[in-house]
Amino acid sequence: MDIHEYQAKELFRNAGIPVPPGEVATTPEEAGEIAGRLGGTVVVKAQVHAGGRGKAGGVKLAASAAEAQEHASRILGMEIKGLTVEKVLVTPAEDIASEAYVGIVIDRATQAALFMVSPEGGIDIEEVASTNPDAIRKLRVDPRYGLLPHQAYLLGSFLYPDVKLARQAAKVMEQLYDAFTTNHCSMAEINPLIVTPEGELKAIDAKVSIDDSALFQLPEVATFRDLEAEPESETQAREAGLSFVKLDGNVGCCVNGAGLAMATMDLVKYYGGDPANFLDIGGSSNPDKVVSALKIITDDPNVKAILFNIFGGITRCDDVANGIVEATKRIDIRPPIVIRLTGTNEEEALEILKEAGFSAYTSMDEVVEKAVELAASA
Amino acid sequence: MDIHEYQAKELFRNAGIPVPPGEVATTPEEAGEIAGRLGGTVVVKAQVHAGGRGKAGGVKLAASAAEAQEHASRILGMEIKGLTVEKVLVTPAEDIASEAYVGIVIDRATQAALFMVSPEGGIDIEEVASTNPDAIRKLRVDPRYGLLPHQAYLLGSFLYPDVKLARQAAKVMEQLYDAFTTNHCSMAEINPLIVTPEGELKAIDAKVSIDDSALFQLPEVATFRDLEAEPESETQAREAGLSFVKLDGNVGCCVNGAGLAMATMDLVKYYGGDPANFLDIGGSSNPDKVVSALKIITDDPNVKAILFNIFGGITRCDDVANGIVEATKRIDIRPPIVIRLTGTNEEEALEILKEAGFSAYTSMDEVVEKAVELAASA
Amino acid sequence: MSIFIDDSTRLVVQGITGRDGSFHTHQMVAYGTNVVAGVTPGKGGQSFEAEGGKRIPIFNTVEEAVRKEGANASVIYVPPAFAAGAIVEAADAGVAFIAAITEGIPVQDMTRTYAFVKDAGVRLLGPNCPGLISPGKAKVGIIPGQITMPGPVGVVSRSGTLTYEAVFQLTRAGIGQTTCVGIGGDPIIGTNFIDVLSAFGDDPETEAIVMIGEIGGTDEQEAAAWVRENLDIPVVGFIAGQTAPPGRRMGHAGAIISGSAGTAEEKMKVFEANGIAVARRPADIRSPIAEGLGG
Amino acid sequence: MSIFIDDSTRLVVQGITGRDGSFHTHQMVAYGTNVVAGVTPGKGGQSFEAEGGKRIPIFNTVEEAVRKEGANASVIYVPPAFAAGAIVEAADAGVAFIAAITEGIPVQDMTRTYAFVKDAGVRLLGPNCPGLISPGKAKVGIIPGQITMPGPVGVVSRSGTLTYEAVFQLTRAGIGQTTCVGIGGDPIIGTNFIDVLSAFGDDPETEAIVMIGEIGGTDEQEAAAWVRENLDIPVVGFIAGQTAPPGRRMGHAGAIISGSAGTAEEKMKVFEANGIAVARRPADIRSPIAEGLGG
Repeated sequence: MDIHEYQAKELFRNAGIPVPPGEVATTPEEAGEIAGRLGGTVVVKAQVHAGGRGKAGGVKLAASAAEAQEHASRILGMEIKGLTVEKVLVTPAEDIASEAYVGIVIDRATQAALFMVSPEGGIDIEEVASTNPDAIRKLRVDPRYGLLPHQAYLLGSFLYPDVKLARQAAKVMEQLYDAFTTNHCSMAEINPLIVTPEGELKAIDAKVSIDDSALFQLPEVATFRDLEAEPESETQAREAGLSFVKLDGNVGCCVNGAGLAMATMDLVKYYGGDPANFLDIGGSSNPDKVVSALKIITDDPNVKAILFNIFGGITRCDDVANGIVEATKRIDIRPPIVIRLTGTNEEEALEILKEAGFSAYTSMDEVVEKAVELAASA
Repeated sequence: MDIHEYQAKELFRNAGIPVPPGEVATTPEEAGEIAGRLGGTVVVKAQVHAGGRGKAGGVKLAASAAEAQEHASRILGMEIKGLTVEKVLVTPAEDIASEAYVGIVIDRATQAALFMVSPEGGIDIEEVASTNPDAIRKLRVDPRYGLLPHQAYLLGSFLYPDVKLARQAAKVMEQLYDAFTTNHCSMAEINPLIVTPEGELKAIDAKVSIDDSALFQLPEVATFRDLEAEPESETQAREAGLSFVKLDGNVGCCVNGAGLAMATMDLVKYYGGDPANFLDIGGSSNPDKVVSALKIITDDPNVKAILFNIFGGITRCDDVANGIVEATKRIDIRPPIVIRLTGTNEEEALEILKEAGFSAYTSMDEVVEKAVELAASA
Repeated sequence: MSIFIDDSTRLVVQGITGRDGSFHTHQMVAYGTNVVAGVTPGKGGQSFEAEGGKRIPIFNTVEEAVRKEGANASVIYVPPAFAAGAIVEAADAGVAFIAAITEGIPVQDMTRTYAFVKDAGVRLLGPNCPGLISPGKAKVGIIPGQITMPGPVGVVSRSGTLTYEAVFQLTRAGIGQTTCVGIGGDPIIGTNFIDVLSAFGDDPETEAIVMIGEIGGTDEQEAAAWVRENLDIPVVGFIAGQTAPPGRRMGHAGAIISGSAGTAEEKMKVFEANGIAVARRPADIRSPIAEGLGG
Repeated sequence: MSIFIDDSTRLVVQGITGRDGSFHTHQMVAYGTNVVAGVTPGKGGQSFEAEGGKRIPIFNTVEEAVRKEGANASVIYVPPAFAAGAIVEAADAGVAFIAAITEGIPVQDMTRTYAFVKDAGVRLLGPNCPGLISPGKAKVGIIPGQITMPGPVGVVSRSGTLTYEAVFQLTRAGIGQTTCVGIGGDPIIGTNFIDVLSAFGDDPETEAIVMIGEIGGTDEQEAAAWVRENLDIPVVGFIAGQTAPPGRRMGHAGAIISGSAGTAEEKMKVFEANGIAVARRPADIRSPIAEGLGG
């Protein structure tokens, strides 16, 4: 789960990281008031789950409260990479002597948390990695020992030759690692970490992703989810326990298993169609989930055909068949449905579908081809 | 550093371990008052750094405040294994359904904390270990992972076949391990851990030793040191930064290095004498330490001869020589002093001693033989 | 032959009394897997009656299952909040092989758990995986037995049902399997492609390999380079997620294209560069395998 | 030959600017040890002038000392509160050998530190030890060089000054040493008797061994059993603390008789039972060694 900059800064602040003050506004007036309270020059920053906010015009300096309000009125409602800006963060503008990058990710290759730091801050770290890899220092944190003090110092001293700054930075590393573990982050980034002309470190921008699987242990962080930042269909899907990603095509897909769901989408494309979504109904499915899934797919006006691809394992085919039949009773399903079912309790499922007037395929290629054809001719 | 039962119980209580209430009294009247406040039958327990308090008559049940006061008046001032009882703990008597033993030590062989638990509680665990080793379960705690939940449960279930009790006990294991690590214990013991007739676990007795080397990080625990529980000479020695143990012989020993100090004591015995003390002046010695050492040794009326055995390494022989000369100026040293010095700055030292009228040996055997002879003829 | 599990596997089921655990214990017993014990804390002393009347003793701890029933492998169906602890418990109790089926274990819990398992010298498969099956010998996990058949092909996959699809394609084409292994879709897993490929390489009966990857990470790329250096049997690869958008998690916690890394296109390119035949759709797995087997 | 250190040792001194660190750096340089760097956090960029005018660069981190000066061994003189961290830092920076001289490191800090060092595959000597000396080649630590001479005897001891005494006895009798090693007096130490005995056993030039133990623990007992099984050169043993009372810590954190275990009497008995000649006093070490060397 991605969270907003102002939320990430709250987590960082809790861990002791020096973060400038700041407040969130949802109206231009509020933004102006906050700027007035803060005094001096402020920055008005769009809060959206997307990079490149600056280039898109979502980050503006304002010398007065009036100017802040003016900027906010332009930024609020703006679209950045398809996402509408609903909130802005108003925070004091800082004088910057130098900018650095500090980030931690879960690294799959080394099966651990991995620090990446660079004295070249404020820009995209992937770009630095490709153009000037020597400007990045990586450090794997052994989960058995955590971040050790000398390691924090090594990272700090890679950013700043000056011992005093290196020690301050080492402390920030420890605090960031603390925030990273406490909040089960999959990614936590300070970019840039600045040095002020007075020689103080400050985290000016913050980016954090939280491991969805850990949210059950983190009730406060779970409230950070911004329902306005995602399509309503994804919110509904999550609440129904479905794994769903909205796409732009016209073939609605309902599959069990993430790998098979991706392969089904790929096959839709292979046969010249376009998938309308990724949807995994999960392992231990029950008929209610299938009803929810069908409802979400049907709500998408683009969908011209619905394709079920079920390979029963944990998932019982009869559960899915019952769900389909139940859904057709409860909701008005406009597009045609084609079904492929095989595996656990396949016979029972075919019986149920037959009674309800559905037929079913056993080959994945056949059912996908059929769905693409139906969508194209709709 | 050994601490008293009531202090150990305070550490346990802080870690959440169920410990019955109780207060410490230094007078019989106080003990009576506490018993009155607690109500019901109480136990009056001598607080000394020694085992076998029960057998020595230092633990008594009292059915009333008056009886508690009476017991306290007999226990306070009592000698147990050479130690005078200055305090008693007054605590409610508990009904006991069963008794178990739970302990953790730092185990040198496995270089880690080691749990030992036994359903045979209330008695000496060394005895159980020799008579019925199968009644003890040991578990090494990997310092990289700490005590893992399933390990705590394995220990708990070794004590109690009943799952509910085993889970309660597992919690106590985790709390005890927490107390053990937080307070840098070298040993922490609950003996007995009882089950009440109502099925509740309680820690009835507590024994803890703290790692002296960690006291600098533990200011509160450091105040637990009971100066009355150790000879005054040892208190003085500690404050002077000396490592000192009082013994009963008449040859005072002043040595640099613990191993050499022990070997010197052994050699005194070998030549028919008896060492009055173990004393290591430490590595980076300075003349002041030598003065303190000589003062402490001289204060012991048993001492008939004083023996220096210095092998210079970090310790500079001239520092020691200066200390000896300085001491003879500042304090009146009754017994004869014999000196062996060799190693770093030996020549300078011999010069200093010569000027002050001392001569010195270079052989350890010679100096020890001489000291024993002087002590015997005094 | 087979890899990781076979006739000598003595399995303990952690979470045997749960919904999934009990269902799949029946399935595993029915398939012929030697399930010797179950573990559900608090239910020790009870027993689990499998189909056919076999009574499987239930213990409170894995240690007891190992001590009393000689369990040497474990399969884990316990809920995510307790699954990392269950893995550690099994590793500490001395089983040699653990398959963790549970989905949704917090990733940071897995980093510590993986370190523990590695220190203990135990092989962990998963988590968030379907387990594995050595057709005709044993199955551990949830792969449906009826879609498999014994034969010369090793199958390894990051996915669950997509693995079934691939195996189903093989079986329908009359091509059997030595072992089918689902390594799981999480970012931190105990056994990666190379571990399984290496085991297949050491198995004289495995004559060809099907390898099913997906978007996210670089495990497939590293495996491809390893294949080129170390294997001389034919390998066919498939990558799911060719149409997945970047930056979105596609169900599996590990199935996400980060920045420009981990796309299906990139992985397929690396496969081809390292001599792995790329199937564009699941059905295309069959013919290169049949060819590779000299069919 | 020698064990652990020799002419190829490139030493970094951690805590080089402290009282003990600077004193002993002078001594080590004077002895001929190749001290290539010092570390004092915050003093990087400065240098340390050893007697004879040699300038030793000071760094903020051990990593720099390894990277820039090729340090492959470290000796630690930093205060107890920072010493465990210094050990871990050195191990992480990739030196192969660490001698920790510092006394008073909290024991529980050492349990984690020892685990780290072991995971890193690094040899740690100490803490709370005098270090070691390979006469004529190098000394690392605080053993006075002038009391040693090159020769065929390996010396290993839990003590500091008592080691000097033993070495002094040998040297005065004209018996030289391959290496003299003080393993330290703490309960948790990186290198125990068996580690050193094993290294001496592998050293073709070590023809006899002196082993100096003390009360507390069972390290000597285990070493004695190991000697019987693994060594065919003569070993002479001495145990300090024959007159120590039980339950009292005799200076060293590890020198304490717990209950009835770890007495000098017990250890001497086990020595004798395993063919180790027992010296009753330090001076008695000489003749069995001289005999053992066929003198």
